[in-house]
Amino acid sequence: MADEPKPPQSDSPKPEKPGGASTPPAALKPPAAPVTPPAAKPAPPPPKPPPPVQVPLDNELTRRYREHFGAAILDALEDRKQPYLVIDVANLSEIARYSRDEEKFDLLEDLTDVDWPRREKRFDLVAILYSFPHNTRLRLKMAVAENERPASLVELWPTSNWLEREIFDLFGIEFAGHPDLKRILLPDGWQGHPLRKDYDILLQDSAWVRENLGIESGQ
Amino acid sequence: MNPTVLTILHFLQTWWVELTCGVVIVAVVPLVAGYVVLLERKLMADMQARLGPMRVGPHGLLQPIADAVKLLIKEDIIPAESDKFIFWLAPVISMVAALTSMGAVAFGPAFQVARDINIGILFVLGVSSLGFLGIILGGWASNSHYSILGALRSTAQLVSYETAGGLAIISALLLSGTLKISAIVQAQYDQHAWFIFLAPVAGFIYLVASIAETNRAPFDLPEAESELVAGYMTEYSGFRWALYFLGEYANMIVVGSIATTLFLGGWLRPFPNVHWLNWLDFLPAVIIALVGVYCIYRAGKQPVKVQTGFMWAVALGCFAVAFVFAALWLLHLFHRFGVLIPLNLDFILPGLNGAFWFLLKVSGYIYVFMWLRFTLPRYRFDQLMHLGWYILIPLAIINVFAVGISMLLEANGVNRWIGMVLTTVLVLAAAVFLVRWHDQRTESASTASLTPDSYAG
Amino acid sequence: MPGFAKTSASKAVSKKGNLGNTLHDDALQNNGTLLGADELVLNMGPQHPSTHGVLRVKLKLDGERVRGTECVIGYLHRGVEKIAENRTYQQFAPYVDRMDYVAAISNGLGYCEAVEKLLNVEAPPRARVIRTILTELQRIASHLVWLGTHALDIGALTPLFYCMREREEILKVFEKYCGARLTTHAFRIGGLQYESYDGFEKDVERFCNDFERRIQEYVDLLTGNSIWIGRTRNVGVLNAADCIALGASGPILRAAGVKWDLRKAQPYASYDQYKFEIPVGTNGDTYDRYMVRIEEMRQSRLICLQAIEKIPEGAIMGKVGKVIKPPAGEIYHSIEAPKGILGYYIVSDATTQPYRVRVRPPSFINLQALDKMVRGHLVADVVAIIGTLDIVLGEVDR
Amino acid sequence: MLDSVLFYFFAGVAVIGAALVVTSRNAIHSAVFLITTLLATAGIFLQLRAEFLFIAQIILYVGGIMVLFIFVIMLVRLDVPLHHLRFRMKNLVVTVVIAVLGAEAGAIIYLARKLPGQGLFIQNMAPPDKLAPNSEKLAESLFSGYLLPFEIASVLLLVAMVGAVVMAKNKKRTEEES
Repeated sequence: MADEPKPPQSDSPKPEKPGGASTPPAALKPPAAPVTPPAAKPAPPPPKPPPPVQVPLDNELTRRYREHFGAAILDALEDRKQPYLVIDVANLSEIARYSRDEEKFDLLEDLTDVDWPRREKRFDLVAILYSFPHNTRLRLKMAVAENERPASLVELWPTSNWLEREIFDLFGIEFAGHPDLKRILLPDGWQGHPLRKDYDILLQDSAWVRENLGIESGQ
Repeated sequence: MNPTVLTILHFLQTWWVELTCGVVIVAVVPLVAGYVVLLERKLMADMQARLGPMRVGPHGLLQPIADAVKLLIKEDIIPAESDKFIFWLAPVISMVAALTSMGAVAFGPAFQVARDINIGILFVLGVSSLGFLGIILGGWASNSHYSILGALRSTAQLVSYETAGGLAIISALLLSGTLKISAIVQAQYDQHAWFIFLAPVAGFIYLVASIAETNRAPFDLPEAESELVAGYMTEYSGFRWALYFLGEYANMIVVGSIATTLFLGGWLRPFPNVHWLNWLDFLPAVIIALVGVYCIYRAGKQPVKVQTGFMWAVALGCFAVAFVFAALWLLHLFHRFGVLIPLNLDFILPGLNGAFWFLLKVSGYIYVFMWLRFTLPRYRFDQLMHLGWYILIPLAIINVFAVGISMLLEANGVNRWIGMVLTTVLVLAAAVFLVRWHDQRTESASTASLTPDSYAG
Repeated sequence: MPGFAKTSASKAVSKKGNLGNTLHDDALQNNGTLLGADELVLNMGPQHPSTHGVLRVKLKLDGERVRGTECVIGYLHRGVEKIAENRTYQQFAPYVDRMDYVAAISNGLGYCEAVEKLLNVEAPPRARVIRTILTELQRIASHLVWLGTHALDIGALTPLFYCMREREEILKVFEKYCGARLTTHAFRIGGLQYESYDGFEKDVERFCNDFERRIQEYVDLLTGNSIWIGRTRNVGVLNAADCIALGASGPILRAAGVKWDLRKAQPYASYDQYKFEIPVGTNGDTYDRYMVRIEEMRQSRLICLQAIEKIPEGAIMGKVGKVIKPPAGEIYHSIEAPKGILGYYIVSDATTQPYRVRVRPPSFINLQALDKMVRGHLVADVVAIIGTLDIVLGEVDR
Repeated sequence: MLDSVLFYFFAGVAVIGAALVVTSRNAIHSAVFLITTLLATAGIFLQLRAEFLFIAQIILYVGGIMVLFIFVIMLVRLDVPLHHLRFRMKNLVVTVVIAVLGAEAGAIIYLARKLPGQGLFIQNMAPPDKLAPNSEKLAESLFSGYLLPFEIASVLLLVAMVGAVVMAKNKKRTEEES
């Protein structure tokens, strides 16, 4: 535990800048971070080339992770000076345990999800870890298919209990080994998962609303 | 004349004071309770940097009436699954008990319903404690978890604190040697001291116990709104709720009266035996007249005509009352100058004066209640029980012994005040010891992460 | 008298389930004993005076002792994260004010800074200092609301009104600055929309000078009060390890003895320019959390005083276009909101609307610690512990 | 006249209340009727100018014991087990009890018929306002003439109280151990 505040420093760890100036073309990006938006919004060509926002990362930390987990670390990237690892969801619990115990990322700051419906594995599960001793953050990012059941992190971090319930509620990802996986923000009998991209903002479970609230529409 | 009418007239002639007092208690106490509520809200507002009720009447003076009307015309809701008979009965019990117990309270040397009742103080205590039946039954009949928890807390609290309060009263009774209310006051006159000075610890214990018995903060757990919504009153509304409420405030007046009678010298004015302070007898008239003068002073500053008129009315009322109070003095003056007025008011006027002092002391006592309520946070239930059983009850028992010892010392020729100070110091030392011991106990209990059972005892 | 007979007879037939029955039938079925211990399930909320909004807690009680809890939340769920995906970056900014509505400015700061990071721009120094001042005032206001309601929950009526009196002064400053008091939308992406008004520094300074005395009033009323100590010491203890495991942050974490504050650890706005202390507790109980928050108000006051001394001149808006279209990518930015770590995870797909906005709400995550904190305590402590968590249901449910 | 009106009122309330206590099915209602009966009895005591008995009745029975009764009834549902415990020979037992009680009452009335001013009709009742206040006398007799029985009774109660506390403590301890 950080007894003393770390001296002020910038928001991210000090990873070595990638030595080569060779910025990879956007097309080479891993599937985890597609640059072409799946939504049907063709990005108009920007006036000047956008800054290279995602660059491969190769520092001590990522090397250690690669050493330990080899192929399970699919990629290590840095986006706006914030590092993240793209990992295989099958190895989630081992990597999380290693992060907590060996790398001292002792706080699971957040666990959330992003929906990319056009992708083969449509969900990006994102765990944001913070290390009190090193005052650094690390994101673990993993692609999850619609019927895949990632391992629950409740054993490691009790805080992920409600976070996983929220993801289950709003995205419909089931976590294997969660003690009490049920809806948290929406009522128990609700149909659908609102934060999926195919759930329109005007859509709602009208049957539920009619039945339980006695009104035609909640809008 | 018809013999029946004669009998009735004779009856009225003998009992008119008692009857008037009874009518006053039944008719006026609810109104007084309403104004006690207004006063409480005003005091609370003053302590909390705001104004309080200002809308109904000048400075909200008609607020209690508006509240009463609102409560009367409110829909009367009886929960579907409740026990309707008990639900109906419970608030009535509370109210009736509080008002009946007032019957034996002496509001001055002349004003008392049950005047020569030999066990007056016991009657007041016993009957006022019947009000708890209303609380328990009401909590049970509402068929709601909050209500029943409130009722359970209330019962446990009553059982605990009546013991301590009763033992504190015994200290005062030892000093007075009688249970008759007028005799208790007379004893304080004869002994040249209010009993609060002869048994200060007992007075303090009674203060704490009476706050707990009337469910006032910081002991207002049966109706703690942040925990149990409204406790036993949760399911009550409208006039039934008002009955509970009035019962509660009437109870405050009752415990204030008991404390005044036992510890604060009843209707005696300050220093009743010191003759050069006899001018204090005119103080009631002067004070009331001053209130009237203040009303006139404020009347000019009222923004609305109606309010100015109201202030004038209040002022005139004050002057009228002051005149009645001053009548004794004026009568004496007239006597001195040879004007004889064929009115024998010697009986009534000391009574009025006494009633003034009595009510002043009761108000002071209730003011302390309110002051504590706005200042202190609320106890937790186990802390309340611990305070009652581990500290107050042992202390009250010790205090009974101490008062007895000081009386023995006095009987054996030791100066009374020396004996009193000695025993009080001993009792206070015992109190310090008890508090220390209890603190250590709870400390060790909480480190063992198992706090003792809250209903222990 | 005849009424008695009638009612009792009809009652004998019609009375089925009064409370006693419902309580004790279970016991009879379970262990067949008359005096068997039963568990009572008490439903607190969503309409309850001290759940601070529409929180519903199911308490499993043994007597008055809590054996377990379950929080039911979502009554105020408005789908803020979904709304974000259908608004432009600027359009979404007012929505964040509606999450933690007693600390709207902090929410706005977090969001604006996150989007600025996503755009790779920085607000100019003047804007950052003014942001800091307003955010610290907001922290004081938020803590004042907490203190007042927490004290009220524990039965002290009066501090609430004193706290509201001081908060009023802060809200007046907000109103003068941006016209709104509660949901202010005070900041814009890239800086500020409004210059500080004339006399802004003077107002803040006057408030800060008065405030030291005011804090002393609360301290006099509560800190040494033995009932207050009795109600809060050793109540709802959460040690440092539990805090971190449960993700509890902010004053809760600091009360457990962890000297950690994002304003120091990873400074944002202009916090690196000011000197202030991080107050910490030792036991992690309710009393420590109270002390930490009181001290935080003092420190916030010091920050404000330092900041108004030198507000740099210059522009208040950075180089941000009318249309905000961040390059594709993602950002996570978190600030130290009054209630704990407030994080924004924003994914951009290079359009004018965010692809995904995730808010890490401190109240939501802190609330999760409730179960751990109340077990074994009494019902009255549940109220105290909900109060000490300082939750805002608008943020819990979003 | 007023005295007999009051007496018959109190006595009637007491009898009706007592009847309702045994006939009402709901334990809480029984308790309420019992309170009514006790209060009516207290009223009779007061009429007899036994003011200490009157207040003792109110404080101890109504204010103390009945509050505890209701407390227990609220916590422990008595109706349910009582239905199970209905015993078979109740008619026989009831008949025997009524017969014995009736015989006793008859015998008392018969034996008292010769005493002056007693018996079925009350004659020569002492004028109530002539009776001296008797709380002091009660205290005197309790603390002088009947001191030993009084002390024995109080010690007995103390033992009972200690016993109850010990039993409760033991139960708690075994629960904690298990």
